[in-house]
Parts: sequence; C-alpha cells; structure tokens
Amino acid sequence: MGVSAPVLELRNVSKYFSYGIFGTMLFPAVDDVSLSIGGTPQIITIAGESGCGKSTLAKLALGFLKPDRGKVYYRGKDIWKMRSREKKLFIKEVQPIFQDPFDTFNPVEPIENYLRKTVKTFYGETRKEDIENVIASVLSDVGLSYDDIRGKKSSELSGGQLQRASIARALLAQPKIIIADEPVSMIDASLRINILNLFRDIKEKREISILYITHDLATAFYISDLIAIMFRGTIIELGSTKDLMEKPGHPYTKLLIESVPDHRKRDRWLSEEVEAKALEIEEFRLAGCKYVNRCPFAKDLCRANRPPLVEVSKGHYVACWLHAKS
Amino acid sequence: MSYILMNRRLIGLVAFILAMVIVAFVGPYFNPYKVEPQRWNYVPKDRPPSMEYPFGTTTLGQDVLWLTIYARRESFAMGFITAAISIDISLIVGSLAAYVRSPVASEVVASVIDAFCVMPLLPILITISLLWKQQLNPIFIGVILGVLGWGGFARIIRAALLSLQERPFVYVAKASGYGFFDLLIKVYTPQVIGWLIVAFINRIIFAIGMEASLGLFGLTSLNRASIGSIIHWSLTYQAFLRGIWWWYTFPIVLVVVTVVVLYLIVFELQKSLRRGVTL
Amino acid sequence: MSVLSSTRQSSGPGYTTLGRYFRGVFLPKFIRFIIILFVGLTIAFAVTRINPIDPANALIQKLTSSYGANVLRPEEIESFRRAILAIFGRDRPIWEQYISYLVGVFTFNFGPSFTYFPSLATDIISSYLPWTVFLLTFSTIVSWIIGITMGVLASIFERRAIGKVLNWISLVVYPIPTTILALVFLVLFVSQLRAYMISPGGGVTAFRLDLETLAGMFSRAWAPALVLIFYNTMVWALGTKGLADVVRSEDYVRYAVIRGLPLKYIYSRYLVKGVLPPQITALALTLGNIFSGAMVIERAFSYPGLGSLLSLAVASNDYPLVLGIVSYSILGVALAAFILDLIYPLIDPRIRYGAG
Amino acid sequence: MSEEVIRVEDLRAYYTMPNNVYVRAVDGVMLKVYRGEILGIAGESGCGKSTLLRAMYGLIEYPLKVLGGSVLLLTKDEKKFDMTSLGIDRLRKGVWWRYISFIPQNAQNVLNPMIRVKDHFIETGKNLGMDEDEILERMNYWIDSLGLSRDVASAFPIQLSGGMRQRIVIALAALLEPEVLLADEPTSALDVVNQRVFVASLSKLHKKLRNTVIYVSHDLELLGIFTHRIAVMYAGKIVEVGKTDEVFEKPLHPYSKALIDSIPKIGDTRIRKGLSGRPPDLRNPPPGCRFYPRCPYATNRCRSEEPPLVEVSKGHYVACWLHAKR
Repeated sequence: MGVSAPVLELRNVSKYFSYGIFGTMLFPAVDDVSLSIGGTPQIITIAGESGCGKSTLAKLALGFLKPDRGKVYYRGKDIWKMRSREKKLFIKEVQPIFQDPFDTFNPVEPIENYLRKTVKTFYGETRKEDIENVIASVLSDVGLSYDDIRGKKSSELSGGQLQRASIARALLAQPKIIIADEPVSMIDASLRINILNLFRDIKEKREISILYITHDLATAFYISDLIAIMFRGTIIELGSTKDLMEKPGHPYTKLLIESVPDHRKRDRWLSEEVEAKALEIEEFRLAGCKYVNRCPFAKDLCRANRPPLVEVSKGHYVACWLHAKS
Repeated sequence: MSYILMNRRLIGLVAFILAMVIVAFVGPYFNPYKVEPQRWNYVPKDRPPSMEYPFGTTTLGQDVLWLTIYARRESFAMGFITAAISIDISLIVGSLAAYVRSPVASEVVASVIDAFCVMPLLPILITISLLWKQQLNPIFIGVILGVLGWGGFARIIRAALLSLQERPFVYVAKASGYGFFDLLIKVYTPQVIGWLIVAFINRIIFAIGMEASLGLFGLTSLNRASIGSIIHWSLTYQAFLRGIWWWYTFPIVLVVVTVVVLYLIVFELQKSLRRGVTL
Repeated sequence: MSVLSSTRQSSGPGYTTLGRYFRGVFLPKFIRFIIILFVGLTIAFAVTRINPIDPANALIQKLTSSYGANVLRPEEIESFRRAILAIFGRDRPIWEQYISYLVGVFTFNFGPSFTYFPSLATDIISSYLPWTVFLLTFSTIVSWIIGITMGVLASIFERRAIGKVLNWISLVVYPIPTTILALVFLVLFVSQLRAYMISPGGGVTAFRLDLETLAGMFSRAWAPALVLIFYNTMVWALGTKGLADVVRSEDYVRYAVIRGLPLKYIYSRYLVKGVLPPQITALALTLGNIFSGAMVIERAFSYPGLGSLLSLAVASNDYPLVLGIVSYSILGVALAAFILDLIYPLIDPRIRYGAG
Repeated sequence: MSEEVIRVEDLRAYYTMPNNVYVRAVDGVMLKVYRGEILGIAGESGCGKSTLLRAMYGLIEYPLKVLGGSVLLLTKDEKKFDMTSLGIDRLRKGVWWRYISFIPQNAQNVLNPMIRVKDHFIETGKNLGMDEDEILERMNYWIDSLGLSRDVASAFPIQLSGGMRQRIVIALAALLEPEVLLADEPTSALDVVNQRVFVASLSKLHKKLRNTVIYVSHDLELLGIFTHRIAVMYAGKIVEVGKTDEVFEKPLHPYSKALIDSIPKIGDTRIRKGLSGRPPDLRNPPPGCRFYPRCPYATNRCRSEEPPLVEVSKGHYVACWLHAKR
C-alpha cells in the first residue's frame, strides 16, 4: 500500500442501528470491518445481497455516518477529529456517487449549480468562463455536452444523463477515491455497460480508485480488480477477481457466484436445493459466523465464535472455519 | 411557484382572502364615526338592518357593520402574530429534535413536542387570561396562542428534516462544498416552505377559533371589537332570546367564511405537497 | 428447527410475551406519558407564578374580610391560610413551590374553592367530572365510529356524487371553531332550547350509577352531545378519507383486487383495518383539542360539566378551582393518550411482531 | 408446438393522460402463447411489458384503456374468454384464479400485514366457493412442496423473510391449480440467492401442474435460465420472439443483439459496448421502426415504414427490415 498512509482506511469499524418501538434493541449493521484504499488506483467492489450493510459501510467511509466502534482514517488522521480545513481536503479527495440519478441533484435547482459549486470549492477558479470551460471539458469526458444540461433541472433529464452528470460532478473535485453506491442498478441494462466502461477509463486515465458497491456480481467481475463479499455486516471474503472466480473460499461466495443467472448453466441452476429461511435481523445479531443458519458445513465452532479473516493465498482472505485453524 | 399559477381554484381562494385582508386593514380608515366601533351609544340602539345601518345596530348602540370590519382586522392581526410565533418555535424545536445526536435525546424532545399536541390548550389559555385580565388585548392573546400552539407543526418539521437528511441530494450537496447556509437556503427551505405556508394558515384558523372560545368565557379583550367580545356582549345581553339576530349573525357569518376559505387553501396546498410538488 | 419457533423462543423481535411487551412497549410509552404529564403540569404551574397579581394574598384578604368575620372560627381561617400559602405562596424558593404544587395535584388537595366555600376545590371538581367524562367518552366513541365509516365511504365513492358531498361537508365544517358551531346550533334550535339559556351550572345532582341519574344526565346531554358528535365526526371523516386514499393504493390492497376479492369485502376488511391503527394515534394526539371543544360546548349549552364549572370559577376569580380544573384536565388527557398508546400495538401486528 | 392457450391480436392498450394525450404503452402487439410452455417477456423500463401482462390478465383499470385488438384465453375445457372486454367483475367471478392467476411486482410486499398468512388463503378460497378444510389442505400441500415450514401459515407477514413471503405468493397463485400463471417481475428487488430460490420454486410448480407460465422481467439472463421461449419488447411493440437458446445464440433484431451483448458474464472480461440514446417518448412515437434512431443498420425505409413481424425460421419471428422478405 506504499510508504505513506493509505488515502482512506477503515479499521475495525462497526455501526449499530436500533429497532423496536423506543429503539431499545440494537443490531450491528456493520460489524468490525477493516479496509484500506489508496496507493495504486484500483476498482474495489463490495458485493453482497440487499440489506447486508454495504450502503452503511459506504456512508461510514464517506464520513456521513459516525462509527460506533473503530476509526476511519484519511491519510492517517481520524476524520472525526479533523478541523474543518482538513475535513474539506478529505471531502475533496473522497467523492460519492449514489444509486438514484433522479435523487442526486437538488430538485429545485438546475443541476449545473452543483457542478459550479464543486469547481468553485475545490478548483479555485472564480471567473464564469473558466468555470464553464472546466465543466464542459469534464462533461465531454463522460459523454455529455454543456448544452445538454444548461439550465435544466433533474426532472428534465434522463436517468443515464443524470448519472453521467453525477460522475462528472465527482470528477470536478479531482478526487483520489470515488465511492459509488450501486451507481448502475437503476440504469437500463443496455446503457449500464457504457457507464461501467466509463469507470474503467476513470481509473486508468485519471488514476482514481473506485469503491464500487453492488449486489450485481456480474458487473463486479466485469470491471473490478479486488472483490470483497459482505454478508450481514461482515466481510467474509476478500480477493482478486481471478482468485474469487477460480477458487472461491467461503461457501456463501460459491453460492453467490453460482446463483448469478447465466443461461448456459440452466439445469444445475434450477435443480440444486437452496436454503434461504432465517429472518434478516436475526442473522445480524448472531455472535459467531453470521452464515451459520444457512451453511451446509456449519459446525458448533461456527455458531460459537466469529471466524477471523485468514490469508489462504497471496492477497486472498477468507473468514471461515473451514480454512482457519481454531 | 409554477404549480400555484396553474391551479385556478387556488388563485380564486387566495384572491378572496387577500380582498378580505385589505378590507379589514384599510376599511377602518373610512370609519364615518369619529369614534371606534366598539365604543357604546354612538348610534341608536337595536335597529334592524336598513339602508342607513346595513348590518343593523346593537343594544349597546354600536354599528354592527363597522364592528364586523374591525373584528376582521383583530382576527387577522392576532392570527398573523400567533402564526409567526408558533412557526418560529416549531422550526427551532423541530430541527433540534431532528439534529440531536443521541436517539434517546431525540425521543425525549419528540415527547416534549407531543406534550404540546396532546395538552388541552383552552383551560391553560383561560387560566392565563384570567390572571392577566387587565392586560388582555389581541396582541397579548396572539402571543400566548403562539407560544402554546406550536406542537403540530414541530412534529411535521421533525419528520421532514429526519427524512430529508437521508436524501442523496443532501449528501451530494455536502460533497460539492455546500456550507450550512447554502444547505439551509437552497436545499432544506424549498422542501419545507410548502408545509410552512400550510402550517401558517392553520395557525390563523386556530387563533380565530380560540379567541372566539375565550369570548364565550368572557375572557377576551372586551373593550376591543373582536369576534370573542361580540359573542360575549351578545350573550350577556341575551341577543339570542330577544331576537336581535343581526348583532351576532353578520360577524359570525364572516368569521365562518374566512376560516372555511382559509382551510380550502390549506387543503388544496396539502394535496399538491403530498404528490411531492415542491413550490 | 422451524423458523417460527425460533422467532418466539430466541430474544428475537416481536412483543409476543408479556415480559417483552413490558420492556418494548409499556416502559417507553410510560416514560413518554411522564414527560407529557410533567410538561403540561409545569406550564400550568408556571402560568400561576408569572402573573401580575399574587393569588395567595388576594385570597387571604378576601377570606379575612367579608366571609371570615362572621362565619369562620379563627383556627379555620388559619388552616385555610396555610393551605392557600402552601399552594400559592410565593415566599419559598420556586422549586419548593413546584413540589408542593405537584403534591397538591397528586393528593387531590388544592385548598378551598372560593365560590363553594368552604368545601375543597377537588371535591367540587369530582362532582362535575363524571358529567364531562360521560359526555366526552360517549360522543368521542360515536363520532369516531361514524367519522371513520364516512371517511372510508368518501374515499371509495370518490368520483361519485355521494363521495363528493361527504367530502365537501367535512371540508367546510372542519375549520369552523366549536364555539361558533355551538352558537349556530343554539340559534337554530333556540325555541326548544330556551331552558338552556339560563345562567350556566344549573343544579348538579351527585353522580350515582343508577338508571335515574343516567336518564337525568342523558336528558341534559343530548343537545351538547349532538354538536360534539357532529363536529368530531367531520374531523374524523376528513382524516380518514385522506388515510383511506393512501391505504387504497397500497400494494396489498391492489393484490386483493388481483385475487378477485369482492370490492365490498376489500373495503370493509382491508380498508377499515388499514385505517384504524393510524387513527388511534391521531386520536391520542388530538385529545387535547377534543377536550377543549367539549368544554366550549358545555359552557354554551350550560351543561354541568367542567366547562361550565370553569366558566363559573373564572367569573368569581376562584383561583384554586381554576388551577384544579386545568391540572386535572392535563392529567386526564395525558392518561387517556397513554392508554391509547398501550392499545395501539395490540391491534397492529406490524408493531406487535415488528422486527424493524 | 401444441395448441394455443392465449392469443393476443393487434392489442392497443394506452394510458390516458390529462388533456387527452395517450401514452401508447402497448401499440399493436401480436403474440401466441402455447399450452405447457414458460414464455419470458423481456424488455427495458417503459417498453410496455407489464402493461401487456396486465391486459392478458384483463386488469383494465383507469388510467389504462384498451383501444383496439383483443386477448383470447382458450381453456382446456374449450371455453373462450376475451380478457380485454369481459370487465373485472365478470372476470373476478368466473375466470380469475380458476383459469388464470397473477403474481404482482415486488411480491414480497403484497401480503396484507394486518392478517395472518392462512387468512389470505381462506379469503381467496372462500371467494371461489371452496370450503375451509379443502383450502387449508391445498395450502399445506403447496407450502410443503415450496420448501416452507408448516407453521408459516399462522404467522403474520412481518415475521417472515422476503424470500419466504414470495413463495407464499406463489402458493396462493397455485391454490386452484390454474391453467395459466402470470408473473410481473416479482423478484426485481431481491438478491441473487432468493431470486434463484423463487425461480426454482416457480419452475417446480410448473413441472407439477404442467400449466403455462408467462414471466415478465428486464433481466434477460434470468429469463434465459428457465424459459422455453422469449419475446423481446421495445417501445410498445414485440421486436423478436423465439426459442430461448435460438434467441441467445442467433439474436436477429439489432436491439436483441445489443441487449444480449451488453450483459457482462462472470469469467468473460471482453470489453462490451452498450447502446446510446434513449427509447422514444410513447406519447408521440416516431413513424416506422421505433428503434431506428439507435439502430446501427437503420435505412430510410426503417424511418418511414414499420417492419412487420416475420417468421424467419421455425418459430423464430422478428420485426426488422434486415430480415423481412421483399
């Protein structure tokens, strides 16, 4: 990860949410997760089923949510103990992209106000023409022209256009890391691939690392270098795309990869008996491995205590008692 | 504002209310009598409506037409004060309840807000009016109603701000460098302004209603021309039994028309706000 | 192990057992009740403190003058002086006064009523209270039921004439202040109601749970009850109509249509059940307004409830009686809201078994 | 191909908008559905696939209006129902759930939260003239065969996981073992594993009843894995119909080709290309083929004249001038 501290690092981060009438009961939406991004530009994917805590993790990394346990470091400094000037640098270098393009820009303002404000805040340009030139050049990089969006509000643009504008806004801050929470799941399949290709260009041409959060494994394998599989708030496997494709370690990862619909594996996909019984909230509150209720290899050890992340091969980590020594 | 211009019915209602407000505040300058209408015996008593006295006269020698006009002014003045004060308190407490960090503290503030919704305001209002009987005037009543009647809107503000905080465009605004004031003016206010206007009008209706009730208990500004004092004096002098119907009919009809039109505006606005149309 | 058994035994969500109901519902709601009660009482207390005249010495002065001289023995006057000072006395530090006020509220002792001298304020209140409770509960229940049915009908027949008419009536009546509504009723039926127009607070019969008193009560109550029911029905109809529109567009109601269930069945089972829980919360929140409305109507119709009593107390500056009525109104409304809060999870399975 | 069970003839179903503008959601659709097959209807958001399915079910409610054409349901016992003209009341009494049942969108939120699961079965069954113990017997049969535990019946929907609620919706649809089962994108909001469980249950149901299933989805890969035939829709029209494997191996219509090519596959990191532009506004669609603005092979004829649906090879139809015989 290079000599200097990584641009962004989460160390043993946990976040508890309350439920029930008066919020008396708590469950860990994110449970002791460590992750570091920065150094060589990479696309790192956080993949998992809906409700596994990946969006919460994104908000923790972006500094929108305060962790209940553990710390989030920006270049070695705790983001919740920073003065506003440093915080502004953190905001500049770690930019978000959200899922719903129609909810990304303030509905009552033309979307260019966000673009203009980003340039003024982080770019230092002040004259009107300079700002517009900068915006126009970045917009063309994402396949839009300034006239497409001049004076227009969110309601007057399409989902695809808005998402490209959202990417442009993030690029205008010249970030080091972009955290994209399900950026393409609301875009039509035929347009989705163009935006994924755009992410790859951003990584290669602008040397920006991207934390890509998704439930769609197919897109994850298409563009990412590293994939982390998340289940009920914990990271159960982390490795390169090749490792996960060829030798997935955790039983849940195998199941996830096999369950991605592919018309070439028709009969096996339909026949195998798959278990999906337990109630979500209960799985979050399990002390040991969170997958124990569904895992065909479950042992008492799994129910008792949490399997640590073990390096099964170079850069490939798995949290499962099948691999770790108790 | 685009939605409002399109909705013809809304424009009609708003125009009607504006006309009433103008008549209420400009009318008094054209008062033919040298004295304020609530004074006694400046016209012959108990005259039914006629050309000379369109709304008739009261047993106390007052001209009901000018009494009604002055009463409208009192109602609107008091209503505006109540609305202004209660809206401010709602905004402060509502946003406090939304922004307080710990969930327990947030629930406690929420309970305090609920307390102001659940509490029966009339008995408290009567106690205050009784103890401050000498100083009673519409401004004073307006202030009390404002300080006591902010519960409902505070709930709406708390709910609106809590859900607004989670909206992506708020996060993206912060990531684009929007400071506190940018957020407040450009992002939060447009989302809340619609509900603010609805609450403002609701509080005017609330104030008019409460003042009328105070009149029934004889605890309103009896030396002013307000709907409450008209009700009080007409009750005291048994206007109902003696058949002097014009003494209370014209003022009450005008009050009813005012509050009904005001509420129709509220209803129309709420319908559009629920469909997510921000003004 | 079956999924469901695991939900019940493990410490999973859902308030199925009494223990969890206590911790999950009763305790938090009780804390909320305490907060609501104390905010109300504190305001009532504050109101009697920050005002120009000091009720204590006004009372004492009146005691020792006209009344005291010929009727009371010195030690009686002395005991009342101490009682009044205890409640209204301003010499002690503020929190001490606050404590004694609270003690007064919970030990039902507010010192002597001024107009009904020498009996205690609380005794007089307790004789008027049942009348108000009778009128209030009777008319609230009736208007709640009729209002909800009207609201559901207005939503179902939205495009047809009956729907429009129902909606318009409730829209027009809702904003009208209860005072004016009461006066309008009085004027319209003035001929039959002449008896009502005499001074408020006619003879108060002690409350006995027998047919004769109840019949007596009912004969006095039908007119104010009519107004109260008419007004509150419109309030509930309007609220329910809005709610019913929302429920009608819910996925599970659409699915009932898709499954071919008859519309009448869907409206009665799905719509009414969907509307009830939120309307109970609404009832809990608007109890204050309903109570104020009832007081106004009692005063207008001279119905011997707390409304008329308060009007009398105000007319003769009877501070203990006024403070007593206010305090117990707050206590009563907060208690009723608390009970409704406890009932709510029992009728809404989403809360009873709610995981989220 | 065996005999027909549903015949859609030149169906035109529009949504009425204020100041009598029509959204021409389904604009002249010809389609034959054969008994015993699983037919997939694919297409992106706004292409009219859900509207077509609702019309097939006869669920015609304001603002949807059928302006032309018809949908005929042909039952085993030689009954013929015109679903678009019978009206909901007659359909409800004689046809729905008996001959044809419907699984709505996001099926995990359609159960009534206020009543128990078994009450759903009882009220549906009673309305169709079944007595209670026959209903409960059928319910238990389907609950067992869909891998749910028996005491799910006495639970409230909120106590169950999304996946379990969905399978209950399948069991409900199968209560009277109807000849045709329609499913309108029920698993869109679900994760891959639960989606697989749902689809596996649906195909198990199809094997048991040997009935006809019509499944609408925007996820072509998912349809590819369990359907026999696929119809691809674009802007209110069917552009291609054929056996699933044939459509995946040799897609004829440029839109189908682009759609299939833009789906990333795990293990195949070849750079793929998506479409550009947007589907036409269905309030006033352009003349001729509606895909021509985005079609790489568009000619003047495509701009002016609408291509007919032509049978290029056995059972494989396409509406495109590249294949239409002159």
